[in-house]
Amino acid sequence: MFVAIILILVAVGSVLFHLWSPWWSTPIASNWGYIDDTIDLTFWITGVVYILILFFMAYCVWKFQYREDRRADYEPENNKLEWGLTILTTLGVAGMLAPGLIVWNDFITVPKEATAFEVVGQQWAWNYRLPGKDGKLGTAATQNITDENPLGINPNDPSGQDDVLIQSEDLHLEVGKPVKVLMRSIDVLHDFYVPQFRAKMDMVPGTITYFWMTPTRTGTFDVLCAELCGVAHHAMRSKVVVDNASDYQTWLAEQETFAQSIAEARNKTKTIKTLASK
Amino acid sequence: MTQTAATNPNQLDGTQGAVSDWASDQRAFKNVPWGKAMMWIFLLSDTFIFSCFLISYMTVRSSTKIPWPNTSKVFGLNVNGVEVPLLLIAIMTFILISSSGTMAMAVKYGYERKRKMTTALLLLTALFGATFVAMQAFEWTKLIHEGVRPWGNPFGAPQFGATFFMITGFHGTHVTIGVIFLLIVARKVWRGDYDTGKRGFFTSRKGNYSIVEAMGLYWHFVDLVWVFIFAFFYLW
Amino acid sequence: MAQLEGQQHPIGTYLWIWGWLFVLSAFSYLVDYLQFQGAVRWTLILTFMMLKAGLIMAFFMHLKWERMALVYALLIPMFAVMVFVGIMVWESDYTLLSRLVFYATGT
Amino acid sequence: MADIGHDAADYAPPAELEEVDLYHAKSWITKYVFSQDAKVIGIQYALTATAIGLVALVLSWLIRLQLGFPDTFNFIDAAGYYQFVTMHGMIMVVYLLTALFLGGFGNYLIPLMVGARDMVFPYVNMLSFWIYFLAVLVLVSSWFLPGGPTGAGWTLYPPQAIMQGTPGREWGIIMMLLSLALFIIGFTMGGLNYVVTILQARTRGMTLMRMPLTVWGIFVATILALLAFPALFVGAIMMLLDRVLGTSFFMPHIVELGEHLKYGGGSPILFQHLFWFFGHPEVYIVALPAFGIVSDLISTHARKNVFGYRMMVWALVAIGGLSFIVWAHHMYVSGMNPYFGFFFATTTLIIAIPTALKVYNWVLTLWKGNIRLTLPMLFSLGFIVTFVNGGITGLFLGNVVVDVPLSDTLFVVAHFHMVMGVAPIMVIFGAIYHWYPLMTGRMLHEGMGKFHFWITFLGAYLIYFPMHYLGFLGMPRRYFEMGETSFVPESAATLNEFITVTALIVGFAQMVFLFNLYWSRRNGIVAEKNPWHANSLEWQTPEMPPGHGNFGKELPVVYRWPYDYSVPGVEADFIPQNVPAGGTATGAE
Ligand code: HEA
Ligand code: HEA
Ligand code: CUA
Ligand SMILES: [Cu+2]
Repeated sequence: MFVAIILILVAVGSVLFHLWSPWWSTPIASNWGYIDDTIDLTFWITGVVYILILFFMAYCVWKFQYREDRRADYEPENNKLEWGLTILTTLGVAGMLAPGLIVWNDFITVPKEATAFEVVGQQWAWNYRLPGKDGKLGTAATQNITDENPLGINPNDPSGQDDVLIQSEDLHLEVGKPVKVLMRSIDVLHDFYVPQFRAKMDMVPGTITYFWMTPTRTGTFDVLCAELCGVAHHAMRSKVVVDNASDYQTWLAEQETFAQSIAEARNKTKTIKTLASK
Repeated sequence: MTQTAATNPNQLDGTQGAVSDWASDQRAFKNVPWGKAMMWIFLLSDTFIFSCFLISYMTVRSSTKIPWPNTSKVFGLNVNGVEVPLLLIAIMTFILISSSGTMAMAVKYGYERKRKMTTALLLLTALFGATFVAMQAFEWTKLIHEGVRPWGNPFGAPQFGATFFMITGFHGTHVTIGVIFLLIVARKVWRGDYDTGKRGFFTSRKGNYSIVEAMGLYWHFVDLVWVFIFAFFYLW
Repeated sequence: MAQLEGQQHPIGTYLWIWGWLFVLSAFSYLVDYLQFQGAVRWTLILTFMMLKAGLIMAFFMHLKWERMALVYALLIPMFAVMVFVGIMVWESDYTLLSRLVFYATGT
Repeated sequence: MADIGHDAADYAPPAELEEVDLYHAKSWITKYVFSQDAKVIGIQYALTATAIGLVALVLSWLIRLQLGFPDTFNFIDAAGYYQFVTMHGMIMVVYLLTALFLGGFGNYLIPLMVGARDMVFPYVNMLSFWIYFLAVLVLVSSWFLPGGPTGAGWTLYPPQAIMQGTPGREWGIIMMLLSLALFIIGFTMGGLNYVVTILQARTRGMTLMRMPLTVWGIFVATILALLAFPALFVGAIMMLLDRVLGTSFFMPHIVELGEHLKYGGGSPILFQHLFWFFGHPEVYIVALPAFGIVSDLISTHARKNVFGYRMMVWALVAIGGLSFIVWAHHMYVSGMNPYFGFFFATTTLIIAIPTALKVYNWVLTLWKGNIRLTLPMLFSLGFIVTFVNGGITGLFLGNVVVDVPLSDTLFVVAHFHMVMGVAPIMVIFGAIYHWYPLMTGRMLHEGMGKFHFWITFLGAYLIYFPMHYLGFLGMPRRYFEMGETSFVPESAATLNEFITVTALIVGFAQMVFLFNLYWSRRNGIVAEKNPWHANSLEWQTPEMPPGHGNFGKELPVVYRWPYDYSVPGVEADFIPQNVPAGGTATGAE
């Protein structure tokens, strides 16, 4: 009796916790509402099964508790029942999997109009690179990294010269515009993760990874690193600001391009050198 | 420890036999002594080890942008001024195959209780094995002289040296261990331990001629792995 | 100790197989010596490899004469290896591609 | 008498085997230390695993203290925290659960349950334990070497694992890799024994389809281990070479803190594939023995046959087979080829079907049973609840697109603790309560056991159920502290405190359990023979605890499956496996 009650309490308590707890997905700010829908669907299907199983157990424990004068049934198997349950489960699985795969197909198919920008991770900071006026990112490689070119942009690639660099500052995006996020790391694995965007992906040194999304809501969101990358993994933060079109353009105009930053860095070393030689 | 299983005259064969064997009691592999069963399962596990090595090699090789060295040149030998590609490796391959042949015959003579013949063949196998290891050592020395290192080499992708030393090293270790055990088994056969049921020094258990067969399985496996290494590492 | 039968086969079989292994090894070697390239090379290498491996397993390791119970137990797990190989072929192509597309120099 | 996948009940073929050539220990040392008796080796494994498991338990308290009360304990810094997490995870999965289930229960139960005198190669079996012991020592030694143990996470992903920014990069990672390699070698020696004993050394009448599910679970798990550990072994060797010799298997060109390293061209993702080709089967390696054992516990204590035995066996085999082709579900967001998502999501969710079948059969075994709420039964019920809960959250993660927001959050942590950190641990406890009388001749104290059960079951549920919701919020795992964010509400901190306090209480309950183990050894009620009225062979030995060689002069002959409970028309509610049909007073029909 007691055990059965506890089992029921576990089931009911879990449901109540789900309904009343203040903790649930952070409000979404991207086009990936489908992901949330798939989660909800999975929740319903599995939740019902979970509750049913717990209630069934509770019933058994209550109804068939040991009595000296009773004997258990002897039923080695029941093929019909087992097959029936198998088929039902298969249907349940298919019901979750099919929508999931359709959304996944969307997730990995980047629309043509998406503009690409790049996130570069390093221990333990975030840098970003936006295509300049030509709308194209220049090539880059970790080998090219120097003090004046910390992102390793290919200095000989003309399309890279006007790329906009944002180092250790907030990234801005324009609301409603699909973006393809290209990700690159110069040292270890990191993971570009903005909870409100739902999407995330690891950044792997030696490869480029990507995902795409459309920000749907203006505001400032936290960027976290979601792949263990050393002692300061938890402190690897940044912010992404989703602007409306005009704010975005103003912000963009203020940013420095690759060519400018190189020139600036050269000037700096030159002055330091001249100062030192004096 | 006994190895005999009564053979059932109306045993089924083929797939049906497999089903009935697995459904039977006492042993799933009829007529297979414990030691041999253990060796087979170990080899299965070892296959996964070598597969993982080869898969890793394939992955690093085909995902690096730096060109892979031309193995046929790197492992070539200069014989009287003529560059013969892969010569050393070819010889090693033939030696290892020869050792497999002698091993197979050793097993046969073992079951026929021809102690002298078995011992001789086992020793011959060990000799081939040792030669193989020696040639491998020669090959390593040669490459090291040419500047090949685990972390880099003058010919191309640094993974070349890394995978080369790792895979051939691991295979060579297997051969070396095999040679040692061949010598031990040869000694036991020579002394007649498997006829008198003398107990092992460490395990204090009796052995018999199926141990020669288990030894043989191991040895053929080492040869088998070489077939794959030869194809994938040297010929690719 | 009870009678021990084990695997016994005529010596001729072993010698034949031995011979074949020599021949096949020579063929594999010739693939390189004659510098076949591309698809031909791969087909030849793999064919000779499989033939050699098959002979060793079937005759030297006695699998031909073992009961199927053992043979299946050994071969079925290889399926997992094949899946792993397949996935990794695909994966390394993908990695290489992304390296070629995005990186200016080296990796 | 129903014929369940076995032949006529009264048929026992002639013996194929001669008696095993037993090794007789001559001294105390060869009897208890360098013992070749599987039962002693099993207990040695269990004790070592428990000891190192306690270290991992203490580490989990430290983790929880930091997460519940950040900025409070200044003896925990970020480096220390990551070391705790890493060692906690690795020890729990490999050195505790794998070793305890396969090395401990496997050694103790396999020969007894299949009716063998010992493992087939006792000497190798002994080596297996000592190599495992060495592996544990090597692992522990990393605490005393410069730099301390590795803090790379139990997944040990390179490049991070071998670089400056990670604690333990001096010696910790080397020791970890060496220890794993040793563990694998040691395990292989034991594993070959378990498999060959089950395949080749069963007693007369013991067909595979008459084996208790415990043996089946351990058997399939051992095969998985023999085939999956190689991938980890290879990965460990290659990483060791990268770290020590400077090869570049997993290392592309890297700029570390402003400096170009000498590596180039390697593939970090390759390691992840190798790791998870091992890692996913590994999680079933710790789950399948639990599945097997719990089936037996439920059946025995509900006095009813396991429902759908045949399906249970096939499900075990199917889960084992499938587990080799789902590994990349741990890598959905790793940057691998994104098209793999379709394949691996499908295979992953397919695994849910045989698993679900097992769950149904467990609860259907309860149906119309005569359920004794003994401690093993209570723990079994606890197992079902937590396993179903954790399995279901696995379905979220397996469905590739749902995994995208949840991966690497506390949701994953909650998933695997529910399904692995609680469920199989429940089974271990149930199994210990069940077999303790066999091992020692005394029962464990019931009151302490009840206390232990309720605190552990309810406590663990209270720890991990709410944790899922922190994951939904988006809190990442492996975070030393959350710090300032705009999306985590204040209340989450309170929840974390609650979890920590509960974890400490649950931890305390384990001490009661350990005390019970110790206390009952001397003071427990003396167990009658076969106290649970079980059918399987381990209870039918002439002596209890079973002596050297397990069985008396002759090995038992098996006439039936182990689940003949409450057979209609038979007075006793159980018929041991070695009772012939109609052969004795309790015989059937
Ligand atoms: C014992 C260990 C164990 C077990 C059994 C499982 C079982 C499962 N696991 Fe879990 N898993 C882990 C241990 C385990 N896992 C660990 C340790 C990690 C993290 C590693 C790390 O990163 O550190 C992990 C991580 C993990 C991930 C990666 C998450 C990420 O990192 O992003 C995924 C993704 O697919 C996953 C899926 C599953 C699935 C689908 C199952 C299935 O097998 C579950 C099947 C069971 C059920 C489904 C319940 C019973 C079914 C019913 C009652 C019927 C109802 C069902 C339907 C209606 C369909 N697991
Ligand atoms: C079987 C595996 C297992 C078990 C039992 C546990 C038990 C516990 N774990 Fe652990 N944990 C892992 C496996 C396990 N864990 C893994 C793989 C990771 C990932 C590591 C990584 O990210 O790299 C992890 C990570 C992990 C984290 C995440 C850290 C982070 O990401 O920042 C946390 C945080 O709360 C945590 C807490 C706990 C707690 C409070 C307990 C317990 O204390 C819960 C309550 C206690 C019990 C249910 C009883 C346990 C009993 C024993 C340990 C046994 C003694 C044995 C005998 C007497 C026979 N664990
Ligand atoms: Cu960067 Cu974690
Ligand atoms: Cu998994």
